[in-house]
Amino acid sequence: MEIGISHYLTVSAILFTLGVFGIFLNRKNVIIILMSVELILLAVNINMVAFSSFLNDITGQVFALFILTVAAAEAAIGLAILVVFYRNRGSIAVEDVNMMKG
Amino acid sequence: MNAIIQAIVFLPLIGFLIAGLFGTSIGAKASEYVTTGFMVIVAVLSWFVFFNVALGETEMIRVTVMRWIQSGSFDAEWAFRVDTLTAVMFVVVNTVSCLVHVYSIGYMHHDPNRPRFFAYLSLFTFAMLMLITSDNLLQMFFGWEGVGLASYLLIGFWYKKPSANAAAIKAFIVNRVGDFGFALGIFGVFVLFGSISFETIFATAASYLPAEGATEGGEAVINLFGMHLDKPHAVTAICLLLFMGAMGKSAQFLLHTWLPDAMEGPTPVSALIHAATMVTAGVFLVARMSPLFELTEDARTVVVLIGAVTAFFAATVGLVQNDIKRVIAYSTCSQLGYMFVALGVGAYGAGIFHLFTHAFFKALLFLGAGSVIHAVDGEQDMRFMGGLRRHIPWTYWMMFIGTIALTGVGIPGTVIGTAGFFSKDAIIESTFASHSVLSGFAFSLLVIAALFTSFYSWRLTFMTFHGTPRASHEVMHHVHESPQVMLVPLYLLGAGALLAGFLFHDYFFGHDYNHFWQGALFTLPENELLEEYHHVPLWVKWSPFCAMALGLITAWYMYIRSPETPKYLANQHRVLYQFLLNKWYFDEIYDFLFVRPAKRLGTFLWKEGDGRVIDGFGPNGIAARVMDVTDRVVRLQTGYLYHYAFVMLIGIAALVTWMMLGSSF
Amino acid sequence: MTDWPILSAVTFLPLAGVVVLLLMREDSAAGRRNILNVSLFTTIVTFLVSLWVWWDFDYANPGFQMIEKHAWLGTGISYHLGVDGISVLFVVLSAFLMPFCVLASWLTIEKRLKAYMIAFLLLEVFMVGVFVSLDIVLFYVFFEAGLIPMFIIIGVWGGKDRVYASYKFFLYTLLGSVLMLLAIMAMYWQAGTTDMVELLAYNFPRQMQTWLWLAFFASFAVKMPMWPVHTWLPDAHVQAPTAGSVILAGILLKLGGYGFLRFSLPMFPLASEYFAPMVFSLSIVAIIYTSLVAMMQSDIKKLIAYSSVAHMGYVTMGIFAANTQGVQGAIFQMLSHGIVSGALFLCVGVVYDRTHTREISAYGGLVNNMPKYAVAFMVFTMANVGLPGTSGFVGEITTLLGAFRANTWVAFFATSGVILSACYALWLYRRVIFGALEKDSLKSLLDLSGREKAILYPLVVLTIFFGVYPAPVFDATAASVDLLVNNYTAAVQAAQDVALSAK
Amino acid sequence: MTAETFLASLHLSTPELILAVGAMVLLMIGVFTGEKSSGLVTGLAVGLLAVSGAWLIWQTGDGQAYGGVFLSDPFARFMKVLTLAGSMATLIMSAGEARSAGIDRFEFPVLVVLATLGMLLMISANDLISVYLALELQSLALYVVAAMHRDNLRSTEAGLKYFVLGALSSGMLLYGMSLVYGFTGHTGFEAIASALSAEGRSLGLVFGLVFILAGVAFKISAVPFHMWTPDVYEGAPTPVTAFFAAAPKIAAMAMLIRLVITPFEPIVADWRQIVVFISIASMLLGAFAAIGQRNIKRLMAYSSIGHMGYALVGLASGSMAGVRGVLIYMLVYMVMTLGTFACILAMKRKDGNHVENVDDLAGLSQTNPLMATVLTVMMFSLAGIPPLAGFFAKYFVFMAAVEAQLYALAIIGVLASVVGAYYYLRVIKLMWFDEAKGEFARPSGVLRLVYGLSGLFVAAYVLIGGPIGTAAEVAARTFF
Amino acid sequence: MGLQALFFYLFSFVAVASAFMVISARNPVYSVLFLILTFFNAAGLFLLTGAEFLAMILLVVYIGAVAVLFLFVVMMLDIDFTELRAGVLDYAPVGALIGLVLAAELIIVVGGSTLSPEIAKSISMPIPAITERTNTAALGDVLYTHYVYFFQIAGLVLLVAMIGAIVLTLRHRQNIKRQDIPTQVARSPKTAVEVVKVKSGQGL
Repeated sequence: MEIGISHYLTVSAILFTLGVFGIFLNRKNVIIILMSVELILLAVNINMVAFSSFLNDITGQVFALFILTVAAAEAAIGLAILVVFYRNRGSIAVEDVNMMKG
Repeated sequence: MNAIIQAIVFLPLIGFLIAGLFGTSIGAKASEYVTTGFMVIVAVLSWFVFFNVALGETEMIRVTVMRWIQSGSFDAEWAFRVDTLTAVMFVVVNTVSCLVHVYSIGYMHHDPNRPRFFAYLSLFTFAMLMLITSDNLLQMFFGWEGVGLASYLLIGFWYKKPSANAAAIKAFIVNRVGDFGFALGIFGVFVLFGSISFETIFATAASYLPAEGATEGGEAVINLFGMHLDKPHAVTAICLLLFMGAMGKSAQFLLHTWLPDAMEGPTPVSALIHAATMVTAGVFLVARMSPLFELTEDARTVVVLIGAVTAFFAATVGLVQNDIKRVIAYSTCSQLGYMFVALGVGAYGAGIFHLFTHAFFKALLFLGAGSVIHAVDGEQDMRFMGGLRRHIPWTYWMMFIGTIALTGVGIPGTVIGTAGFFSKDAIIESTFASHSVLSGFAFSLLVIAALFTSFYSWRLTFMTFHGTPRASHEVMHHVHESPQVMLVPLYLLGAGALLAGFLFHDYFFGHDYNHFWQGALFTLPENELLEEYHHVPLWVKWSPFCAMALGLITAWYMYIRSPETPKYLANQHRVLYQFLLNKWYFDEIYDFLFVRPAKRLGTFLWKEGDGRVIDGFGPNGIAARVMDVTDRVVRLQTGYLYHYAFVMLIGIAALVTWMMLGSSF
Repeated sequence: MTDWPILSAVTFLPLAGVVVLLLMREDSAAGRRNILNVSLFTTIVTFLVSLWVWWDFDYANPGFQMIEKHAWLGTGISYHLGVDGISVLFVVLSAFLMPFCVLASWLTIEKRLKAYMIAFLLLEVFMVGVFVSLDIVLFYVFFEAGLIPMFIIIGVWGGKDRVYASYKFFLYTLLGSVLMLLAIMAMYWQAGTTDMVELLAYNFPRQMQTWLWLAFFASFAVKMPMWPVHTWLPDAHVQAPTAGSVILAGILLKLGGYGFLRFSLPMFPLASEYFAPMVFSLSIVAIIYTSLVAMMQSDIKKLIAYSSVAHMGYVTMGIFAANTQGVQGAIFQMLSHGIVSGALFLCVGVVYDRTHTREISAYGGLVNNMPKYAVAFMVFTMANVGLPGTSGFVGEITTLLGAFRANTWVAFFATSGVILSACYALWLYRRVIFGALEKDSLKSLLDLSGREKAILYPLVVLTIFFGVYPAPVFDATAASVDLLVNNYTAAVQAAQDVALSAK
Repeated sequence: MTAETFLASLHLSTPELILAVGAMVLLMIGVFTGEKSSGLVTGLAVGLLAVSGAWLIWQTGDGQAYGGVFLSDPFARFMKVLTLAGSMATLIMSAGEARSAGIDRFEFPVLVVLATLGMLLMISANDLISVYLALELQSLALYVVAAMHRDNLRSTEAGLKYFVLGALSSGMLLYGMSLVYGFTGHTGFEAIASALSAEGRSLGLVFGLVFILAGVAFKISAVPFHMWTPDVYEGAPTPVTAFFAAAPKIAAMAMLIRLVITPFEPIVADWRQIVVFISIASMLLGAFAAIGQRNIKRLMAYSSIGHMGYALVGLASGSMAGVRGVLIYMLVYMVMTLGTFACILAMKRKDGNHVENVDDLAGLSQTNPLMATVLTVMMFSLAGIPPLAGFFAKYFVFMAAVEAQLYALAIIGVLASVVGAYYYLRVIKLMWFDEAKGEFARPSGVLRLVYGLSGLFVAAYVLIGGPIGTAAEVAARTFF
Repeated sequence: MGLQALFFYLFSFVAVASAFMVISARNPVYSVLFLILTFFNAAGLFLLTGAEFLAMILLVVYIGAVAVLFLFVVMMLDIDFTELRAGVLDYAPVGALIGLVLAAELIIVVGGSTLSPEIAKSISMPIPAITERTNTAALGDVLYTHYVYFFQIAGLVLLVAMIGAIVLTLRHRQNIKRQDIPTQVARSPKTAVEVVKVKSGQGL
């Protein structure tokens, strides 16, 4: 059986879903939620690269490259905010993040 | 002539405005004199018109004043139409009104609100004149309701008395019930004839005559309450609607309940409005619409029925009443029934004639009663009177004249008789002679009613003036004859009560009929009642006389000879007595059937309908539901991050699923 | 004929007053007086200009007159003004009632007088605007804008439950109107214009007419208000300050009837014909139901408010009778009701100012010390009852006649309202005015002051004048109503012919 | 890419360049002047935005730049001017309130300028990659400013929530982009469109569309991707909230319009369903949820959710009239939002404490009639009552919906607006009907200027609406 | 089944498995480590498709920087992990259901679709043959020319990230002695040294 685009897409879909699933499975820990987001981005990148390869179009790889770049920046900001929040609150439990509701 | 007619109609209005607007500033005296002065002028002018139009050669006069409601083909103008019928009414209304004005100067002497009283009287007169001079149905309706207003105001004149207020409202509302039919009748007339002007109606009425030989069918000309009526039936329906108005105003059976209560008003008012003039408006209406009523046998049968029943019913109730004014009021009611019977059988002249004579003697009786009440310091209950004859002889004699006029004392077959004798006998005889299906029935009721009339009239006289005084000593001490200003009107009316029948009999319902009426009362060629009623059997001619005599004797026996008998009879026939005393329980029945259900329904619709259902399911209910939704939606916003993410993912999952399912179909 | 924009002038003149008021201060007695004077002056001038409009109006011309048209907002909507026989008198009525409102508020508004007057002047702009607009969007703008000042007026200067009442008023009417807005848009896309003159000439497809009619009905029925969407009115009336009630009853309610006449009947004749039985039924229910409810009220204003609903029932009935008498009667009834119910609320205001209660049971025997008041109140009560000789009668009888021509049962039931109206009105009058003066709180009441006389007497005169000589109104409306009714009949007839030939 | 085309590209993107370079200069100034420089930098940033806007209006022409990934067209210019105006207004307003809001640092204006730059790039983006990068540029800056008041728990919590959910949404956006790229082979908008028309619709691509729309919907806070909005609005420092409410919404909406109209034009039936769905959901939720709010910023959050729903009504029609409607709507919405937030910023007690409760407005009409009047005008306008601007905004979008025969959408929309009117009325009720509980300090001149001007705009839209409508029409014609 | 397929299944299985562990591990430190493992295998998948440069970047940037940053933060924030794990499964059923539905749909639709050959023909930026240009060079060719605009924006994004990180986390703590070089350099003997004459027997 030849490994086709659909295999890659399936893997990426599974990763994407795992990322999604991780968000509400880990309802207490913001860091794992951030990691789940990283998983989602990884799934996207797999998609991009796979498409790029199978279309023989480099745009996908360029896109993936930028995604990586931005994801890094995003991670930096995210962790910074997390740190600030932790300083104020002394916790990163997601359940504690509910000063505001309604 | 135009100017005279305008003067007749508008002088009372001016009087009203002067007394009403400036009454407080010019003072009571001035108000009295101005209004009364105007009325004297008007009365004199009325007689002038009467002589000119009714007795003279002048044709019908039409005076256009100005435009009123004009919408599309509907055109109602302010205009006066003076023919004999109007002229007769002129005389009746203005004479009585004038005398009542004069009388009131004395009667109301102590009342602080005299300017208002005289203003109301003049207002009433004006409205009544608008009614009788109207050239179209709508203007008549104006006068019709105008007199209703004046009646309302005058009944409630002593506004501090709750009973007076209640009576005033009752009068207005019961009248409105009649007006309801009247208004529908007007609409029907407009739809049928394309106009509400008498001129047009009368001109086209003939074409509504049932075609010779054709019994049923014919093209439907109006869809009235789901019934597709052909021309004759349409006329019948409309006449019935109009008659409903007449019933209300003339206090006929079923709509009579207001009239006895209306006696809460000052007595001159009762004399003017509730005896002589306003209540006869219904009679006037039917007479005025005689070109239509003459076409419809069916409607007239109803008129006869109602009239006869009213005559009988009111007379029965009158038998046992103790309030002096109420007795006369029921008598009025009963006499109006006579008039309607006359109209119903086709003897319009007789009906109007009775109206004419009745005005004199009934006004006389009321004013006399007023004089009595004046004398005994406001007491109206006859059980606390008696033996007044010696104290107030002039009043007594005037009342006596009124009574014999009312009971119709006279010798049949001769020209000797009081006013009531001529007119009432004419009615009874015409009824017998008529071809109405109800003629026998009506005749018997009328004769019985005549008997009762005689009984209660004499009962009134005996209880009030004869026997021993039953009033307290103090009251008796103060009893005094009324001043001349009150007595003079009584004299004049007394003269009328004695002579009106004799003088005018030939004009109204005799040899000079056609010359007198000049077509103001319409009769079909087939209607030969005018001739026929002379040829009734002798016993018929004598029957009213016998009834009158029998009533007199019974009354004499029960109230002079053996005063215990009434009490004994009352105890013996307790149910019947109570039934009559409580006026056949009409007030109670109406209260039960209409007033209380209306109030209950009103409250129910308000609290339940508006409150619970409409607001409950409408605005308030929706607001509450919105709040529920809001609560739920707001609770979604828990503040927890993962819930938020969860919602987003549910959203995306839902959208993806939707698109997938949507694509697969 | 003038070539200056007289309709714009009459519409926006009050804005000048607003500007002046904005510059004034109300913290002194003199300041208050100035504010009142400016307001009164503005409203009177506006009224005079509106009279000029009437004077300039050509009775013989059934179409629109004094047209002003300019492009507006650059998107198909135009600033298009004009009046015809149906609208011109409403302009006059609106302008006419305003000075009375100012006078009625002379002493009674103690707080925030300036804002109050500004609200009223703005209200006047919007109300007059409704009647003169010939662009349907412009119409809607004015129609809805009126809610804002009225909301504020009820809410700020109203009674105890003013918040509930103002919300109910606002949201209820808004709810009705938004559907109309959608209908307006649909009409635009169908006909390609928002110009009423063109829309009047446009034939909407039958199916569409039904929907459009319903949408417009939603708005106008609430505004009228027709049963069963009337419940906002008693609340609003009871809570509103006197002048607010006057405007509410006098003019705002008329917007619904005007809308029916301007849109429903001429633009959707087939739907109007189709729905006429429903409107008749609702009108009858309104007349009888609300009359019965009115009878049982214990609050004077509420009673009058319910009676307004009943009277508006005659209007809707007359309009959808769709014959000359019905429509002209409806217009007259609206004008007359504007004067009479306005006057009745002013009457209530007179005693409310003295005793600060509207409970009927708190009154009784006022005639003893307030005879002049009693007379004025009597005239308006009688006009409310529809006594001939008052303006109330003319409208009632003509609408009933129109209804009778359309359907006798309708007239039958509606006429029975005549009896009921007598019941509640006279009973009210009796309880308030008649009787002995027993309550201590009432004994010291003074009769009408000069200002109150200036308010009530002209209305008395007008009530009677129009009852006796309604010709000015009928003349002004005749041509336009004829055109309306003829077009309507022709459209219905044409549709029937088509249906017949299709068989 | 030749030198000429490159120069032309630079010319077309001059406003963006001004911002980019300017931001860095400001950063330098800030760094070297130290903590005290925030006022100066704010002023300069406002100037920068103004210059950029001026250039945009008078200098920039139409055309594509950088190989077609950047577009300058009337639509973009219209939206950019709006965005710049929004940013400028919020910066100006924040100037006085920065200290009490805890954002009195020179980085704030710099980040605002950078975020604005991101927005301009979003508006001009004509390629999926441009969209993504521009969006991230904007978002990252916004995450930071939301948490800017770093000692404040609510501010940091807002930042955290915004960030986490934002990252999730951009993940979804990207996933969608990857699918779209895969199934069309292109990232450029026109190329996608032509590939779509050539190949037809495939379900995978529709999935991509769904994910992309979800990502963008997050940015305009449309239901069900709105959950962050109330919390972030409430938690973020008020000037930041004002900023959030105005400029980013416009940019995101512009991006959304361009996205659905240009590349996905061939599958209009698909995206219309989604837009209709989120539009209805937003309108309803915005209306219902706002009723329960006590905090005025939160109220405004739900209000903005609802308003995005209304704007989407216009987009759902997919017609010229619809886009015009959205443009007008966004313009009016921005003015109303700015005006309202100016008033909210002015809710400062005499002791200098800001208050945020709706109830604190009680009796404002007596203590500060001008502000009360403006806020009343704003509220009525937000509720869509004529003759205020908000009505016309709604009018144009619903007009488009009716044209497209989306009757159900239109009916639900107007009904939701009635429900929505309820809570706007509550604010008015508090200001007018209730008695004053306390007085606010006299608002700063800047705030008075902003709310005065926006009040004037909203009230006088009937007079000035003509040119605005024309401009919006010109902008909308870009696509048709 | 060729070698490529073998590696594909290997990498994918490990990637998926470790991704699962990321979200289900009890200790965040494990999660980070599993995340790293996932990235490693993803890099392997990249290699299989010929995206060599990206595979390397994934290792260098992601594992080298981002993942380590995560690790750093996890360690730095002294978190009571046992407490954080409590009640994990409350929402799991619903979440799992939705996750499964989503996964099923994605796999069926996305995984089940094939690319139309027409699309492959119309692409705008074909990858040069590996024999002519290495993957890295090919990327470089377009990145600095055709995609320079994106490159610049990416730079700005990183700038924002930098400013953001600094603005949020940099604190000038009070009461901490810092080295202030200009002050030190500017010290002169006059300011640094004070000559005090001390009288004997008295002290200072």
